[in-house]
Amino acid sequence: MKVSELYIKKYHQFEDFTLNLTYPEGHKLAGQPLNKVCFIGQSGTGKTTLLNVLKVIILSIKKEIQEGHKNIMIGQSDYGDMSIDIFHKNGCIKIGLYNVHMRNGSYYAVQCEKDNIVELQSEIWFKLFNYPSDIDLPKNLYALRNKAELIDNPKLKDELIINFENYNIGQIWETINETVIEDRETEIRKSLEISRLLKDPINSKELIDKATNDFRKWREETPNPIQDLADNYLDKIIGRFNLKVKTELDFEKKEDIETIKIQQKNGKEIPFEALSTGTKQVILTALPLYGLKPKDSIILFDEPERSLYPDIQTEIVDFYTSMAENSQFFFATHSPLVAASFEPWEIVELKFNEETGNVEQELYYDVEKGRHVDNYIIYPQYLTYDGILKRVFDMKNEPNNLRMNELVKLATLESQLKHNKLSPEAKKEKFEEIIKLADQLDWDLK
Amino acid sequence: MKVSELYIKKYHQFEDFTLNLTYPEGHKLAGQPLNKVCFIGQSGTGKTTLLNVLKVIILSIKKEIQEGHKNIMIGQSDYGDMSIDIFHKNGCIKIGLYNVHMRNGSYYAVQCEKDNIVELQSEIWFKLFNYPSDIDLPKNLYALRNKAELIDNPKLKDELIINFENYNIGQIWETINETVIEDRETEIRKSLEISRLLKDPINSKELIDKATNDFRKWREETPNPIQDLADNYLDKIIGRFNLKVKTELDFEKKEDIETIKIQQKNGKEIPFEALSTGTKQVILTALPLYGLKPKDSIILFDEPERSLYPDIQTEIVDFYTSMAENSQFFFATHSPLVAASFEPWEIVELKFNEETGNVEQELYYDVEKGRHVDNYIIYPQYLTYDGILKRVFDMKNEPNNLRMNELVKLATLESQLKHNKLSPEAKKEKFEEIIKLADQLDWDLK
Amino acid sequence: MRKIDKSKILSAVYKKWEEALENNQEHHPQYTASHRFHKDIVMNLYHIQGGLCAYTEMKILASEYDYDEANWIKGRFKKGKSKHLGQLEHFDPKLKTDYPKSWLWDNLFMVLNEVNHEKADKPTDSILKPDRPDYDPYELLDYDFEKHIFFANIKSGKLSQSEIDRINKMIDVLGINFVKDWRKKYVSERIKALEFGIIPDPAEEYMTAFEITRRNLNL
Amino acid sequence: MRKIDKSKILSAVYKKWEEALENNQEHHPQYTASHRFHKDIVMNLYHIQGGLCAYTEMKILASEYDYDEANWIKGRFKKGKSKHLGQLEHFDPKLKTDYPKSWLWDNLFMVLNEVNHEKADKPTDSILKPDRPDYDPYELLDYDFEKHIFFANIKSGKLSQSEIDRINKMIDVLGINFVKDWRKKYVSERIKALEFGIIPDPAEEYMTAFEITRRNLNL
Repeated sequence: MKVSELYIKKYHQFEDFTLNLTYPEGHKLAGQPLNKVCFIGQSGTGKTTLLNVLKVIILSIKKEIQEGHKNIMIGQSDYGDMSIDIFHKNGCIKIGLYNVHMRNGSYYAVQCEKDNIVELQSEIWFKLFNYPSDIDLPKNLYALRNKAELIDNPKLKDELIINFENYNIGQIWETINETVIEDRETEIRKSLEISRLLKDPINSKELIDKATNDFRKWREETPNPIQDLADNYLDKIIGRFNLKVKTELDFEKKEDIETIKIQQKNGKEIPFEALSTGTKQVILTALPLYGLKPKDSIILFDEPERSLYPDIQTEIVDFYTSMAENSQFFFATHSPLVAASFEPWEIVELKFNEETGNVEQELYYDVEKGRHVDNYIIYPQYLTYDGILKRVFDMKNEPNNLRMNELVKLATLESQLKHNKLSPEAKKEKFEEIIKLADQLDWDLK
Repeated sequence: MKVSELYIKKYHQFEDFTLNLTYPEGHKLAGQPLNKVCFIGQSGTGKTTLLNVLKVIILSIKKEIQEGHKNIMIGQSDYGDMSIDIFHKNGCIKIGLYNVHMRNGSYYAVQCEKDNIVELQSEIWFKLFNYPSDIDLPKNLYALRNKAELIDNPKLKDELIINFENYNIGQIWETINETVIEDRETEIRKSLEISRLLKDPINSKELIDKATNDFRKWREETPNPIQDLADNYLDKIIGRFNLKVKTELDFEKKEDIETIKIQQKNGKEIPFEALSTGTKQVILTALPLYGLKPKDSIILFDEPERSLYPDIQTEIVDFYTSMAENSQFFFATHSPLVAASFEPWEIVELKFNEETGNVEQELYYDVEKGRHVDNYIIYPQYLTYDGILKRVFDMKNEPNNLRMNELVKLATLESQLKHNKLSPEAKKEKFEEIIKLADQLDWDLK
Repeated sequence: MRKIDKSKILSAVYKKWEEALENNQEHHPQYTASHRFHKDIVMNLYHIQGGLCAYTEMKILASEYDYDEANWIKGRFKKGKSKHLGQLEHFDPKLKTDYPKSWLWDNLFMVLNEVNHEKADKPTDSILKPDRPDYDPYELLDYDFEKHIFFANIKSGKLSQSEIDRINKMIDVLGINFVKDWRKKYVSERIKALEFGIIPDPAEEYMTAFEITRRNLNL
Repeated sequence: MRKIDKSKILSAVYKKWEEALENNQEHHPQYTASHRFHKDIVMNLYHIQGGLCAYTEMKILASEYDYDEANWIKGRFKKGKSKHLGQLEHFDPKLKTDYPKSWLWDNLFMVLNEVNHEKADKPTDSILKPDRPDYDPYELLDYDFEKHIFFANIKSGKLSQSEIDRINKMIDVLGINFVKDWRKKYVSERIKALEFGIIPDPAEEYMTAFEITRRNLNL
C-alpha cells in the first residue's frame, strides 16, 4: 500500500494543507501513488514535520489495529486533525486522526472514512521504516555483541515498525550477520567432513568423488549471503570509497567467522571503527533494507545526503529504492544532487507565504493548464548543477560574488583584443591572458 | 597563534604527509599561516582524521604545559610521530608527538624543536574549539535548567578547550543567557524604582526627571546584550529562515525573563523545540563563538553544512569566521557551496593514490612553476556551481544522465528548423517546441 | 540601464514641498518608508521608469494600470498599495544617511529589492547615473551576449582606461549584472527569433541589452 | 568519431592465430585481460587509433613512443606496460559474452574506461562502427558547437528519420558525448583562435568535432 494524499487541518505552519501524492495526468502511472517523494524547502518550512506527521498517523493506525481501541487518545493531540489516503489493492481509503467530541468527553482518535480499520487490516498492512536525520551511528560494531541489550534483540524480521529513533541501527547488523555466520559454519563443517574422508585411506575414490561433488553442488545451489550482499548491494556504492566487502572466508581465528568485514580494494582490511562517517552511514542505513527486504512498505528518510561526497549523493536515492519492492519512499533533503534523482511531480517544494506566515507547496506545473505532465515547467533530472541550484533551490547568481567581477574583466579583455589595434605579439599575449582567465572561470570560449 | 604546517609520519592512510598551511608567494600574506582551511575529499580520505590529529596534538600540548610532564605517554600511541609548526608573535616553532626510546623504556611524548614548551606558554597560548560532525543538539533548552549537570557547569569563559564531543552545547546557551537575564533583571529593577517614585505624590518633579534621565542614560550607555546578539549575529543568518531574535522585553510571567526567544518575522513566537534542525544548529553553533568571543584561537569544524539549505551554506563560513578575531579555522566539508568560500590555497583536497593506497594532497597549482598565486589553476570562488562540482569535486557530466538525451533532442530540433524546408506555421511550431525544451533544460538559446 | 527623463512630475504636492526645502536650504526630515510622500514618489518613479528597475531594467511592477496618470488627483497619488519587487533607492547613499537631502528628487530611483540591498552604502560615481542629461548607454556600455553581462564600451574607442575602470566599478555597484540569468533568457529568445527570421513582439524589459546585441550582431 | 582503418597489422602472431580460429570455425577461448595476446591487440589498436579513444577521440595514451612500430619484434609487442586510460572494448557485446568470437579483430577497439563501463552490454547497431568501409563521420554526424555534442546530421538531408533515430541512439550507446566538457574546452579554444586570425597547431584530439565546426562556421 501507498499514500496518495496527505491532509493537515492545522499544525504549526501548515493550515488546510493538502498534498496530492499521485502521478499526474499523462503519466503512465497517472492517478497511482508516487513511488518516491522528495521534500525540499528552506529550513523551518517543515520537511521533517511532514515526515513526522506521516509517521504519527501510521503509528496510530498500527496501534488502533493491534489493540482494537476506538476513540482513544493516541499520541499528542496538538497535531490536530490530519489524514492520509491509503491506496491499496482493493481501492483507496481515507484514514486520519481527528478530534472527536462525544457525550462522555473529547478524544483524539483514529478514524476511517467508512469502515472499521481492524477489518481492513489484511488489505492495508505494511511495514514502516523511519530514518531520522540524527541516526546514532555506533562507533564500533564488534563491541555490540557483548552488550546486554542484545539479549532482548527483537526479531526485527517480524516487526512492523522499524524506527531508528528507537532501534540502535547496529542491531540490524547482528541480524544479518546471523545468516552469514550460519553459511560460514556450514562451509567449514562440510570442508571438515571432506578432509576427514580424505584423511582415511580406507575410503574409496568413488566415495570421495561423491562427497566432493556434493560439496560443489551445495555451494553452487546455496547462494553465499556475503557474496550477494557484496555483489548486489554494498560493493556498488562503497566501491566509490575504494572499499569492498570481504567475501573470501579466511579462517585464522574464530573471530574471522563472526562478522562482515570491509577491506580496501587492494585487500587491506579496515576495522569498522576506522571507517569514515559517510561510509558507516551508507553501510548501516542500507543493511536494514538489504536484510529485511521491505515489500509494500513505507520508508521515511530524513537528510540521506549526510556526510556523503557529491558523487554518492547523486546515486543514493536509486541505491535505496532498488532495495525495496513495491514500496513508497519519502525523502527530505537540502541536497541539489539528491533532488536530481526525482521526476518533477515527485518533488514537494515547501515555501513560506510571507503574507499568511503559513507554508505552501510551490507547484511545478502551470496551474491554469492543469496537473498534466505536459504542463510541468521544472525538470530537475534535465538540469545542470547550476540549473538545479537556481531553478529548484532558488539560488541567486553564483556561489561567490567574485565571479561577476572576473567575468567583466574577461569581457573587457576580449573586447580589447577585438577592437583595439594591437601588434601580433600584443595580440597573442592578450589572447593568452584571456585563455588563462577563462580557464579559472571555467568559461568556455565560444 | 596559528598552525603553519602539519606533518604526519605514518597514521592510517597518511604516510610522510606534509601540509603547507601558509599563504603562497605573491599573496599579500605570503608565508603567514592561512586564516581558514577547508578539507575536502571523498569519504574515507581522512578529512575528519586531520581534524582529529590537530585536536590530539593541541590537547597534548595543553596537557604538557599544564601538568609539566616530560616524556609521558599522552593519548593513544597509534597516531605515530606527528607535528605542527606553530606560528606565533615571536617566530615559528615545531611541536610534536614522538615515540621516544630511552634507557628506561619507550614513551610517546610531546617534544618541542629546541625549547622547553612550558617556557613558551605565554607566547603560544590559545583556545581550541572543536565542533564534531555529530554534535548532539538538545531538543529542548528550557529543560536544561533543571538538570543536575548544570550545577557543575564550568566557567566556560576560562576554559582553554571547548570540545563539543564532551560539552553539551546547550550549556553555552545558559552561559550567554546569564548576561541577558542580568540585563533584564536590571531593567525591571530600574523600571520598578521609577514607578515607585511616580506612585508617591511627595516626590518632586525634579527627582522624577532625574530618575528618568538616569534610566535613559543607563539604557543608552549599557548595550543591551540581546540587541547586540540579534543585530550583529543571529538575525543576519536566521532572517533567511523567516525568523528573528525577540529583543523586546515583554513581561507577562517570570519565564519570560529566563531565556532568549526566537520569533517569526511577523512576531509569532516559536518555541525552541519547534525550530528546525538547521535553525537549531546555526543558533547553537554560533552562540559559543558569540558568547566566548574567541581570539587567537584554533577552531575545528566538521561538516558545517549539515541540515542547512544551500543559500545558508554559501554564507556560513563568513558567518562563523566573522565571530573570531585573529583565529584560524579548519573546516571539513562535502559541500560545494561551502568550498566556494575559500581561496585556492585555503583548500586541501585529499585523494587516494591508487598505487600506494595512501592519501595525498591534490595540488591546485602548477608544481613545475612553483607555489605562487599566479600558478594556481583552480579558483573555487570564481566558479559556477557546475564548475565547482566538476573541477573541484571531480563530478563527471551532469547530475542525471537524462539531460544528455534531451540535449541531443534539442540539437536535432534546432537543426531541423534550420535545414528542413518548413512552412511558416510548422516553423513557428518547431520553434515553440524548441523554446519549451530549452526552458526545461535551462539551456540558453544563443 | 536606460536613460531616464525625470521631468514628468505627477506628484506635484511632494515636488513643491521638496523644492521649498531646497530653496530655503532646510534639512530634510529623516528618511522613512512611512513618510506621507513616500508612495507618491514611488509611483511617480514607476510611471517614469515604466515599471522597470532603474538600473537592471527588470520588470518589478506587474501592472501598468497601477501607475496610470488617472491615479493622481490634485498632485497626489490616490490608489492603494501595488504589488512590486522594488525599493526606493538613493543613488548617492551619503545624501540618505546624513539626511540633509533624504528626499531629493534627483537622487531617487525605484530599483529591484536585492539590487538596493547589495548596493547598500557603497560610494557612487555619477558617470553612470541614468538621469544625467548627457548619459548615453550606447556610448558608455557594451553587452556581452555570451556572458550576458554589461561592461564598459571599448569598441567605440572613445573612453579612456580610467573611464573604463570607473564604469566597470559602477556596473558592479549598481548591480546591473545581478539579473543576468533572467536577462539571458529574455534577450536570447528574442535574438534567436530574429535569427530565424521571426519578428518578436517589442521588448518589455532589458531593452538596452537587446538593442546593443541587435546592433552588435547586425540583425 | 573518426574513421578507423584496421588493416595495418603489427601483432602478426595474434592475427595469424585469430584467422586460424576463424578459418577452422573454432570457438575462441574465453576473454580475459591476462591472455597472452591481450597486450599485442591493445598496442596494435593504439597504433592504429593514434592513442585516441575510438569513439570519443579523447587522448587516452599519453606517449606516442609507446606504440611506435619499433616496439614490435617478429609480430609480437615487446615493450612493457603503458600508462593509459583505456579498455579493450567489444563493439558488439554479444560476441564477447557468449564467447564464440571474443578475440575477433573486427570487433575490438580501445576506448576510454568510463565509456566502456557505461556501454556495458547494450546492444549495438553497426550504422556507427568506425571501421565500416563506408563509414563517413561527416555524412552521418553533425556537431553542435553550442552544446558541444554530436547528433545525427540533418543538414545534408540524406538521412531518413529512422536513420537519424538509430544514429542518435548509437551516439548515446557509444558514449560519444561523454567527454563533452573536455572536448568543449579543447575545440572552443582552437575555434576562438581561428576567429581571431591565429592559426592553431594541428588538433591532437577531437579532430572530427573541430573539423565539422570549422566547416559549419566557414572558417
